[in-house]
Amino acid sequence: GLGGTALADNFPGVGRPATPAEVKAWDIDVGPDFTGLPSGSGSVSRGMDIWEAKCSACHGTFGESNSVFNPLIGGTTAEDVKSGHVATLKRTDFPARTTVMKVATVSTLYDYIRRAMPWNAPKSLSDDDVYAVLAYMLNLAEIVPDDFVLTDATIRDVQARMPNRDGMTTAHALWPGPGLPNPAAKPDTANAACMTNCKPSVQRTSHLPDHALGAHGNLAAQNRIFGPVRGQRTGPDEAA
Amino acid sequence: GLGGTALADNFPGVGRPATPAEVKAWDIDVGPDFTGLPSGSGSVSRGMDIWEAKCSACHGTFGESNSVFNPLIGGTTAEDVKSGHVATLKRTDFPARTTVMKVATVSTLYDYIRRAMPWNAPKSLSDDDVYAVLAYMLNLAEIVPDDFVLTDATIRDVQARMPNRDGMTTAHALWPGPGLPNPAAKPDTANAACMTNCKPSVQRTSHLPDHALGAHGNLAAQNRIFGPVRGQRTGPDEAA
Amino acid sequence: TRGRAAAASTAVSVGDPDILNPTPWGSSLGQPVAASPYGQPSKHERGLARRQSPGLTQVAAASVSFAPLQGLFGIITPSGLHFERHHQGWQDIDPTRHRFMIDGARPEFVKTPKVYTMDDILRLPSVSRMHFIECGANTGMEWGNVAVPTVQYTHGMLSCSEFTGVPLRTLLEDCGADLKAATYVLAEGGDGSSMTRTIPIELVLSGEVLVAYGQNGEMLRPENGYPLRLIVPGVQGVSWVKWLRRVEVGDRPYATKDEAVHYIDLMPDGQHRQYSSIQECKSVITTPSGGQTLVDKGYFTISGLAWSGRGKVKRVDVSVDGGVNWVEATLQTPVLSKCLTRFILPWNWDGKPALLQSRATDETGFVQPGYGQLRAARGSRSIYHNNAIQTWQVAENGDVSNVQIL
Amino acid sequence: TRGRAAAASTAVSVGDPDILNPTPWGSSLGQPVAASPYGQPSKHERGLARRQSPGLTQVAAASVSFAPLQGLFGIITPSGLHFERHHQGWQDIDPTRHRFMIDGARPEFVKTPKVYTMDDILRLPSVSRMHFIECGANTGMEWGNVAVPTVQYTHGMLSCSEFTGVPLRTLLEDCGADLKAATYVLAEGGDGSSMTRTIPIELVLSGEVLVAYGQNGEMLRPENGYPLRLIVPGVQGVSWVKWLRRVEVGDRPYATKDEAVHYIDLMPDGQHRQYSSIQECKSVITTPSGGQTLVDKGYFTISGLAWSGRGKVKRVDVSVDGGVNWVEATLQTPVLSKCLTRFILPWNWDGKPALLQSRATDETGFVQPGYGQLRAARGSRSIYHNNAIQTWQVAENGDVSNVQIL
Ligand code: HEC
Ligand code: HEC
Ligand SMILES: [Ca+2]
Ligand SMILES: [Ca+2]
Ligand SMILES: [Ca+2]
Ligand SMILES: [Ca+2]
Ligand SMILES: [Ca+2]
Ligand SMILES: [Ca+2]
Ligand SMILES: [Co+2]
Ligand SMILES: [Co+2]
Repeated sequence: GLGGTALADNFPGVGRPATPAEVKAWDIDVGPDFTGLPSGSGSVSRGMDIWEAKCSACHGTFGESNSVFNPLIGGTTAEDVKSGHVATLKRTDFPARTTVMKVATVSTLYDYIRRAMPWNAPKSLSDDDVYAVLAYMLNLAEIVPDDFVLTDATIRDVQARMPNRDGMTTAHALWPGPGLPNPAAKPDTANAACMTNCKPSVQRTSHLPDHALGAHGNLAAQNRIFGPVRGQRTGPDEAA
Repeated sequence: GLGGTALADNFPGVGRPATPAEVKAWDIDVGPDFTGLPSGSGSVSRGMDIWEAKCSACHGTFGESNSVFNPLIGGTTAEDVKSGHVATLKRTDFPARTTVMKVATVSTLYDYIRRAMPWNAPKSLSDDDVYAVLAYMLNLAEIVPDDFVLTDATIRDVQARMPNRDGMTTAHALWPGPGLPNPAAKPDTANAACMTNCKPSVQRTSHLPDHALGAHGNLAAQNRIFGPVRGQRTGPDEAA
Repeated sequence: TRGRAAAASTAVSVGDPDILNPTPWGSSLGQPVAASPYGQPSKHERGLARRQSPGLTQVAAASVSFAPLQGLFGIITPSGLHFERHHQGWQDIDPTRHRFMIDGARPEFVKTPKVYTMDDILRLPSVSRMHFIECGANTGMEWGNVAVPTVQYTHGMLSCSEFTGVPLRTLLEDCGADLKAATYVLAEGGDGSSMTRTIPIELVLSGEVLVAYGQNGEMLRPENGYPLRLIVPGVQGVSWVKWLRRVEVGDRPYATKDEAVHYIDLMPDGQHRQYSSIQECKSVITTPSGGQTLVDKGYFTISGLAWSGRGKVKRVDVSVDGGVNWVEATLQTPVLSKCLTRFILPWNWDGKPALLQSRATDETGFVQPGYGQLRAARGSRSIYHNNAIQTWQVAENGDVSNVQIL
Repeated sequence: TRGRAAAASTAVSVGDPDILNPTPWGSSLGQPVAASPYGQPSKHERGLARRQSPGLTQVAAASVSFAPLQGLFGIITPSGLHFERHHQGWQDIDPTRHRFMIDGARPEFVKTPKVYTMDDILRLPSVSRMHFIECGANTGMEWGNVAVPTVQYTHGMLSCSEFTGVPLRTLLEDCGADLKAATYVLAEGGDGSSMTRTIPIELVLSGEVLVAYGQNGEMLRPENGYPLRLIVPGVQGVSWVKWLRRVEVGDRPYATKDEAVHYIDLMPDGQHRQYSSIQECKSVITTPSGGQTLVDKGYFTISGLAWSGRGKVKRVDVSVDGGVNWVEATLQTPVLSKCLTRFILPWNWDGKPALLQSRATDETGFVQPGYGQLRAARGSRSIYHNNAIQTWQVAENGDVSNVQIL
């Protein structure tokens, strides 16, 4: 008959098996249990050289810079290394949150630096480079000593010293599957659809400070020039 | 209470009455029963002057030009003027269809010329200009004599001489309301959703002639450069 | 034409260099946000553009540009690719100076003729709805025989958007229109042509006819009537008056130029059908379609569009043997009234010649006709309202071409 | 600010000059068709553009541009105004060199790891669906107090499109994935950041997760992942991996940088919620909204957007008195799952101060919380997943501003 069948349950001609070399080239993820971690090693001192050549311009000499991205290092203590909880995260008077204050899994840093850093030349580091520069960062954060050599073996010990290693919870309702430990059964907020006289009075707790009105440019130029409303004039016209 | 009501059934503050002068300025439509026709007049001879100054460049000296738009005049006969049907519209060997062959209502031409012609200077003609130039066109089409003066009175006589005045039917199912005379109850085609062995054989009646393949440029450049298909190369690349 | 050898061949023993080696995009820093405050398609998509059909019209300001249906997905037409049909060119009207007027053919039809600014119109209660718009002349070049190579030119006077606007009925009521006495309204544009078309009051009363300003989330594009156009669902595009400036309430059809000289359908007996307006149920396969070449044998997904001016699409059948046998296609959701519906069907192409067709049925039970049926009823000189079943012929080399089958 | 005197006043005794005198657009010939083969908005719409929030990020290639919700209609976001969030800039990838790979964390998870070209992906069975996408950090600047002036900056990391793509499930089955053993998949981008996120297998099995190429009828825009992105309906935008190059089937979450350092929600006890992903039910009034001034007293249409990552929006209530009394708003159709829903409500503004709020309820019965309720559960330092009721205060002079109410 003419031209084939109008139904099919597989896909002849579409896609092809990946070669082992291809899978190896792209499967670079490293999990919290270190699945996918390449073998290799790097010392703090070699890491310092790499850091200063390739990282410090953006992240600062001590990983403290806030000019290109949020600080990577700072805000953790020797006590945190022991407890596995970063204490300052409880403090409302300490708004800064560095990377090392938050990250619970050292694998995350290895994985991410390897795939994405340096920002302007991602995937340019060798596996050993990543070990070295991560060793240096861990040293900056006072998680490992100056003479430390990070390897696919020693990294497991580092995990046991990550300052915020016990800082994560999955006890919430915002995961769209049952797969996590501690799945919460229910959303943590529960409003009611009250329709009349829902509260005795209206409490206005916050409004835009006057000084912030012009911080987003001239709002008149960010609205349509006709319709039910106009944008408020909050600054000079933008350049065309 | 605060700020108004959250329901309303009229629209305070929205819109305003139109003034009589405004309605007059914009209500320029002229209907088949001549509702809206302004008073005025124009002779064939004055119409010729206007035509030659403002129309013939695009439509040709005799309204026959096909270079800017389809011919306006031609293809009608004295017999059509009597019968009210343009005979050539029945002929499959006469593909050309001029404006005057089709139009049933002279009001249409008055209305349209007034609102839209000359094409590059619409609404620039006076009402009398429109009478005059329409008189000239009717004369070109041999509907009115050389000494005719078209007025809001004589236009009614012209209607009775329009070559295709009885050439329209509303007996079809493509009007989305019951309002027309002769509403057809049912669509005029009725296919059946046959699923198997629906016909003994396939009759291919037409395919794209080879010479037409390149008439629409290089189809390769009119399709996406990836996906299940490519465009066929049917001509040189277009300029970028 | 180059045939199916066009398919990229990437299977190599060690691996594909675009996997084994770093890619430029994987090993560099990209562009910042808001590099384009109003973004554009990829530079690799340049082929998909609105185009004219050479020879169709004499001048480009009274002409048509066709939407590239051969490369579109889903049902929404990107506004930048929406088909165009202008009679006197398009204008980018100053919205602060645009006015909309409602009046009556006779004083008794409208108690208070009114003028609305764009400020006013945007304050009124609005609705947002998705609808197709098709020019009555779509597929018009094909009434007699195959004339054009691709679906862009056969069916590209078709687009579909989410429109936002005020029901015309709301505005008429605001002016105190006598909706019992009224039988028709006239819609008029504010451009050079001041396009006028007669609309039956029943459509207005249904609430479906909108005085619209929004299209796909933003304002109408200038080419589509900015700042105001009439939306007349199910009815041919010419009635969706662009740059809308006025609606008049009346009690007889107006026989305007575009309903007395054009958009009239010539029948074999020499009579013209006047006020033909509804776009009857129709469909077309867009992938694969004319002028394309399949990259290879094997699995493909046939994909296309179906629509009806009378309501929802109920089903679409697809044939790969020129209409002898049919298989029901899968419809994408949502299936909306007077809106495009996307259908797909798996197809395993064995490399033999094939004849692809689609046939839509709407909720009224109306089944899209074949060319034989359509011509039996209306001849072949009608120009407008060609909703016949389209056939794409697939040759052994994978080339797809436009053919007609009875 | 200039207050409500801004309204155009056109009522004069004889008439409006823009009606009495010929308009430029009504008395001239316009532009030809295809003057823009890919069209643009009117020049009068320039104000509606994607913009950054000054001070939010340090560099524009790891930043956000916000969609101008204050001027949009309906539910479709024009692709040119779709919000942007890039971590390492955007790339315009050569689609003929782009590859998509599926493999397993362990060999037993995927029988045949495969590579697909874009030719391959576009041949497979596709679906088209409309969904919202919201960044998990949307409204993040407002957790503690009012910080930004307009809805573009409070809620503009939100967009909605018709997406077309292949269900990821179809592709996993094509590779012989063990969908019983698998519990998670990892999605990975092909840009410099090679963004990775863990997706629960349940969502994949539901058929909702798409490997998409189409957005609003055309290909994805480069800023949105051209030529391939993952669609994860109901889940925060970071999981909708752009420039998608690989999916790995596994059995444990991956704790990638953007699920171990960012997109984690800091609770008052110092613990972070990890793998928080669903965008809970939320709504916002877009007209009128912060930084705008009403043109006058009188009739207005309050209009806004509602959505839920758990399904359909069931109803939206609106208050004009700061939440003491509420009225049910009208929802526009279609109301689709995990899609924006437009609501409107008539409002007669008497010129007195008002406090406008909207409160959405989804099909699970979940009611959008107020700031008091949200902070009671999560404190005010969470950054992510702020779905509190938004308040716009209307002053006597018509100025609208951003305030917070418990
Ligand atoms: C040209 C600037 C630049 C250079 C050089 C650079 N980085 Fe970064 N780095 C960034 C930016 C910007 C980000 C945030 C990216 C994002 O938003 O996802 C970042 C993120 C990081 C992060 C994740 C922090 C977090 O909290 O998400 C780590 C770790 C990091 N960089 C390490 C390094 C290392 C190690 C090097 C050198 C080998 C390096 N960076 C070089 C700019 C830079
Ligand atoms: C610059 C070119 C140009 C000039 C000058 C011009 N026309 Fe036209 N005319 C056109 C075009 C183009 C159309 C078709 C417009 C459309 O597609 O709606 C047209 C349409 C018409 C039609 C309708 C024909 C039909 O079948 O739709 C009439 C009648 C007409 N012109 C009369 C006139 C008269 C009378 C004048 C002079 C007063 C005039 N034209 C001047 C270009 C021109
Ligand atoms: Ca192949
Ligand atoms: Ca040290
Ligand atoms: Ca007013
Ligand atoms: Ca004569
Ligand atoms: Ca009138
Ligand atoms: Ca892996
Ligand atoms: Co048309
Ligand atoms: Co985000």
